[in-house]
Amino acid sequence: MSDLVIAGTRLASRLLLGTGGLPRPDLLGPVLAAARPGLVTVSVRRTSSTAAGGILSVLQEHGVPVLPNTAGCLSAREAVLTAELAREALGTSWVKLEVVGDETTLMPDVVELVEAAEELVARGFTVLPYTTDDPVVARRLADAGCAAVMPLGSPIGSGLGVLNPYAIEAVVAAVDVPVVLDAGVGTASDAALALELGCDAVLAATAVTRAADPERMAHALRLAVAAGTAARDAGRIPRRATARASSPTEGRVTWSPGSSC
Amino acid sequence: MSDLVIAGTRLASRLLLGTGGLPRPDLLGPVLAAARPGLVTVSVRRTSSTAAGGILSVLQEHGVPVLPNTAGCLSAREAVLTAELAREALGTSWVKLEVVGDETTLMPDVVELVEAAEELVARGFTVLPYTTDDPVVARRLADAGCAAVMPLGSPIGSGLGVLNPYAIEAVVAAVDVPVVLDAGVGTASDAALALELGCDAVLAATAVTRAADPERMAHALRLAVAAGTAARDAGRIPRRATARASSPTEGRVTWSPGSSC
Amino acid sequence: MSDLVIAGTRLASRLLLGTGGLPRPDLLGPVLAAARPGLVTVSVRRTSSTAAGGILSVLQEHGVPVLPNTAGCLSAREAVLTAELAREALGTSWVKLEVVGDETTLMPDVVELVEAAEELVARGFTVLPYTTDDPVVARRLADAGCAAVMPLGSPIGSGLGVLNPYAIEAVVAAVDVPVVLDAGVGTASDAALALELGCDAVLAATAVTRAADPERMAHALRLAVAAGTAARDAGRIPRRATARASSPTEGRVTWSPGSSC
Amino acid sequence: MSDLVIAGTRLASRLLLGTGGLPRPDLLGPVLAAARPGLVTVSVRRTSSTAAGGILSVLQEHGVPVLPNTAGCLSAREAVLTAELAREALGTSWVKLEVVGDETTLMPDVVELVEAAEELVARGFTVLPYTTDDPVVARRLADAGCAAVMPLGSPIGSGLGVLNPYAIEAVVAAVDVPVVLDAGVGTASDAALALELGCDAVLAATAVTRAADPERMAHALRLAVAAGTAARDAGRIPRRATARASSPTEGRVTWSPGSSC
Amino acid sequence: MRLTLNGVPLDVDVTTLADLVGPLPTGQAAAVNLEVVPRADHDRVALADGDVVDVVTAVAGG
Amino acid sequence: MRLTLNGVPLDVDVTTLADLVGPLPTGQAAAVNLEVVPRADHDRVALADGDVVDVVTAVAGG
Amino acid sequence: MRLTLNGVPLDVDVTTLADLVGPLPTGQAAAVNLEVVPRADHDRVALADGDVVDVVTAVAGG
Amino acid sequence: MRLTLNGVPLDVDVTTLADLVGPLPTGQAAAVNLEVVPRADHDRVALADGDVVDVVTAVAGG
Repeated sequence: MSDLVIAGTRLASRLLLGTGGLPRPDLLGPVLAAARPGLVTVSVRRTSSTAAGGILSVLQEHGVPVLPNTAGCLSAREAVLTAELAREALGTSWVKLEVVGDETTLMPDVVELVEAAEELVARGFTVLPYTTDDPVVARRLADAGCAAVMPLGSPIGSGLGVLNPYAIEAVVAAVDVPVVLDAGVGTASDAALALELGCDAVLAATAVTRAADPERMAHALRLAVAAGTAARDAGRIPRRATARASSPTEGRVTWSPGSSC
Repeated sequence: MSDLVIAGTRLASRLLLGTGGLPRPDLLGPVLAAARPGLVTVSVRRTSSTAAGGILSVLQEHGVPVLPNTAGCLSAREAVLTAELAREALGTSWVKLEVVGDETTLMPDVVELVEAAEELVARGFTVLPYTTDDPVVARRLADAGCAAVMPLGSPIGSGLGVLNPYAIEAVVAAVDVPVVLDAGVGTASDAALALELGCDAVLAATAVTRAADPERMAHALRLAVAAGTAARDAGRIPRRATARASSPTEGRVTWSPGSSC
Repeated sequence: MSDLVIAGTRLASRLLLGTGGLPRPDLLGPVLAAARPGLVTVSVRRTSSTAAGGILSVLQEHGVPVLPNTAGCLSAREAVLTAELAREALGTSWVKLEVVGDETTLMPDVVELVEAAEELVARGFTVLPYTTDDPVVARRLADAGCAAVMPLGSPIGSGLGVLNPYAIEAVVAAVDVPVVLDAGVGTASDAALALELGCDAVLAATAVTRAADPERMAHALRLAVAAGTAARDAGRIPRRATARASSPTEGRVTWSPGSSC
Repeated sequence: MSDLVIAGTRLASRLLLGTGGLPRPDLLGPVLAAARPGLVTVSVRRTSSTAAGGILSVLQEHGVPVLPNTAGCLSAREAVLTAELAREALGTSWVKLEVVGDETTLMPDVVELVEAAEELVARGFTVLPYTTDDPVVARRLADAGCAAVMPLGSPIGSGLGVLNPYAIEAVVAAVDVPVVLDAGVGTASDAALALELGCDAVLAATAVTRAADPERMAHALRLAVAAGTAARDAGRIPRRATARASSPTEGRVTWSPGSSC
Repeated sequence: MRLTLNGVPLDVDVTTLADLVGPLPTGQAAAVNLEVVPRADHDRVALADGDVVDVVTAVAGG
Repeated sequence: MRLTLNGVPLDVDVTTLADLVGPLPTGQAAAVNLEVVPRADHDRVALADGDVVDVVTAVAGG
Repeated sequence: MRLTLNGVPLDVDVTTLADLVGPLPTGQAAAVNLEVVPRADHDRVALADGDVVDVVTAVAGG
Repeated sequence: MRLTLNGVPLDVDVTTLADLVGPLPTGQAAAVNLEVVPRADHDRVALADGDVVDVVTAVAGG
């Protein structure tokens, strides 16, 4: 697989990283070094909030492009405002668009999402929407001009992996823009599976930041994304309901059928 | 995770490789270079058979230790004979013990398997038995002195991955010797999952040799085994039925509750 | 569980039936007798089409209420027209609202679906929308005044069952109106599972009409829906990772620990 | 499907019931009335133990044949003794043979199991062994003269259902005697699935006795077994990766392609 | 008058919808130019040249 | 005579198994030294000092 | 002048947005009444009594 | 002498196993009547009429 290109920009990796949830801010540097992500998401919050800032210098130091998100927004209107704040603050028109429809499951509200995507594209943003695993919505987002679509594997922070591989494959089949599996990755095999299903990249946040050893998990996911990419390119064997011998069936030395065995 | 040690021997990798099924013998070298396996299995067959020989020099060239198998044997007696032939031919007392009980599923016959394992241990072999995902049988094999146990994820050559992760975890819990997932691996995520479930290594054959691009799949599995190992060591997040935000929930800029949003 | 009530109407069964796909029209009567469904869907088509008509008299004979659908509609506008045709033709304001967004997967277009639902509710219809397994969309539909929501288990006619049980449970938790699992049921266990996950009813079409023996499968699904309903009401045992004996552990007759056993 | 016949005896139902674990002994009668099982297992224990006795009169009252088990036995020798005690006490030569190999998972020890089965068959017992989901062991048991085989779906009392449907299908394919899914059933859909996979019957114990409402769960499982049996006989639709319309695709009334839709 | 009935061009000499489609049995409905016409209005709705008429019936489906 | 009955040491003065356990109801069985004794033999089997006797009954299980 | 800054009521004597928030470092942005004000306009945008001002910064998230 | 070599009947005039199979390269082994004969004994093991000889080699597998 050649490099991942989103909106004409070549990314250094098919692993994207969220930064929220690290137990200590000083872990971010080692995590970035281990993950070598293609993009790193940040949020924008009031300077007076308790949210940890000072993150940009660390990102710059590691040469990782920043992708602001609109996490927490409950309407298209809020998301557009947040995207505008992020563009002004960070000097990038890229945005990971999130419009949450349910504060328990943190599932996207796809109706507001499509509306926000259309508005942001019209305003010149490069929009990467966090969406459901619905291929029809994914195509709507792609048709609206989104630069990629980011379907969820399972709810944010759940670590349940890809609950519906069939749906993720349908999303991949439905759009021509890159597909980034977002949300739900819990461990390496989840990330590898996403690539094998046809996703172009994986975004992990909680899986890394809340792992017992975030740096090591960052490394694990980097390897897993590379493994999944290579496996997909290698053309896996078909699944078979019956066994197939991997050793020669002829030429064994044994008692002849007639002998007492 | 420290290096894998079986019967006191430190292996160079947690990926073991079977060699049967390559479309062209000259692919073996590149596959070994890409996989860098800790052990490579071979079969012993009559010199007059059509099975591809000349394999040893390639293995030596890549410095990979050989692990003869008893593939195709249908009884303990046959397996012991085959192991003795292999020991004489290859100068190693290590043997991957296979006793097949069903020519359709190629599932092990565990009754004959335990008997063969006991006999081979008594004859001084280092025995690595291919077995089912039954923890009680696994413990019997370990108690019989086997150096490792090799439960199947799914039938040989099926590419169905780990059909019963619960059982594999039970095998891991049941024995003190290394557990090598054998049979059923189809792609990278299967291999990573095996390590995450607690296996100490993975053996792949068909997944590599019959992939569209064996060399690339060999590389993919090497990465996947490393990814699964690192992920297991990193301590994954627990699975949760509900979502958990990865971005700060405070400090968003938005309309006040009273305003018309 | 008490009877299923939708929009104030008590239904005779938690099994709803689609009628398309029967190999012979005369099978409909026996199928209805075996299924005893609470509602039966029909489509409206031009009288000149080759679609099998004459269905209403059979439904009347079996005393089953009819639920016209808007199958095949690709936009809200088409669905509203079709619903109006159905209301006029059949004298019922109930409609199973379908707006297809993708002719390969036949997945709903949820954006058009919500729009159509709002319009039909405004026009006085009792709307039962066929939707995805997205809890946020389900809540939007309920908030729009739909009388029930009908999430898919898997694509129409696929027989893949409930691909994402987690999502179906989330839909059930998200809305106060009845939840009818629609699409994807292939066999009895799928239907029972839907009820156990909290659905209030199951709609089956292809599973019955294209089974080798539609009448028997109709009977099977009727039993399965009853089984799933009873099981849910009975309060199943929790899933446990470890075993728990179901026979007394004390009082066995055996050799004492010290004896040679 | 015709009636279930084991060892020449026609059973009244494909649901078999274990009796251990009821919160109150007086629930047994209502549970039997709701389940109408084909066989009911009991254990034999010292009269001085605290285990609840007085069970036989209830079974007789409901006309249910008794099937003594050897639950808790850890060796072939113990199991044979227990079977002999049961035969003498209950006047039946039928025995559900259990030889446990691991007190955590309560998994069978198949090596001892096969040995015990051979001995009991030689002693004239009608042997129904509780075994793993290993088709090769199942065939050994059938070859040893067992009247049925009873593979586990998942560990006793776990309620995890059928962890490896592939393996259960392999067991069904491997033997000519009836296959009874034993252990692991948690709810109705599990029981229906077992029948659909080709099992001839299901044994449930904990699923019923420890449900919040045992009587209702007994009823649910009776319906589920009937549903699964009928569904299997009905010949389910094949699983398809793509959708297939269940409503006519021709004859819809809509705007012509050229009009502004 | 030139009409389209269920997608098929037609040259007929009718005045109202009822003239064209007659009394519809239960389970059928008619639309003119993709607007449903209630049964009671069939003999009050005049057809015009170029009108598109559709008549539908309930069929097995769904 | 010193016996063990269902795991409990016992000092009793009996001759046969029947003396010790009496007539067993349906659903029960007895074993001496872990050998089952058929009901019909209970009054023919003499007990000896040190014998281990067990009496079992059917209980809910499985 | 009474303002709200990041949700907190404030009584200050300022004329422009720049007066209130000073030069913002990279990674920060300001909005007045929920309209983003480009950095270059901070000293041209006059604040009025009752205005709602927000200043945001990039933080770990997502 | 009539032998079977790798399953094929053979009429040859040899005395020892070594006569028949020659020096085996690494990776090969020989058995007579399904008993493995160590390499060092090949020239000490006499063959008899009817003996079954097998020579195996390592091949790709597993």
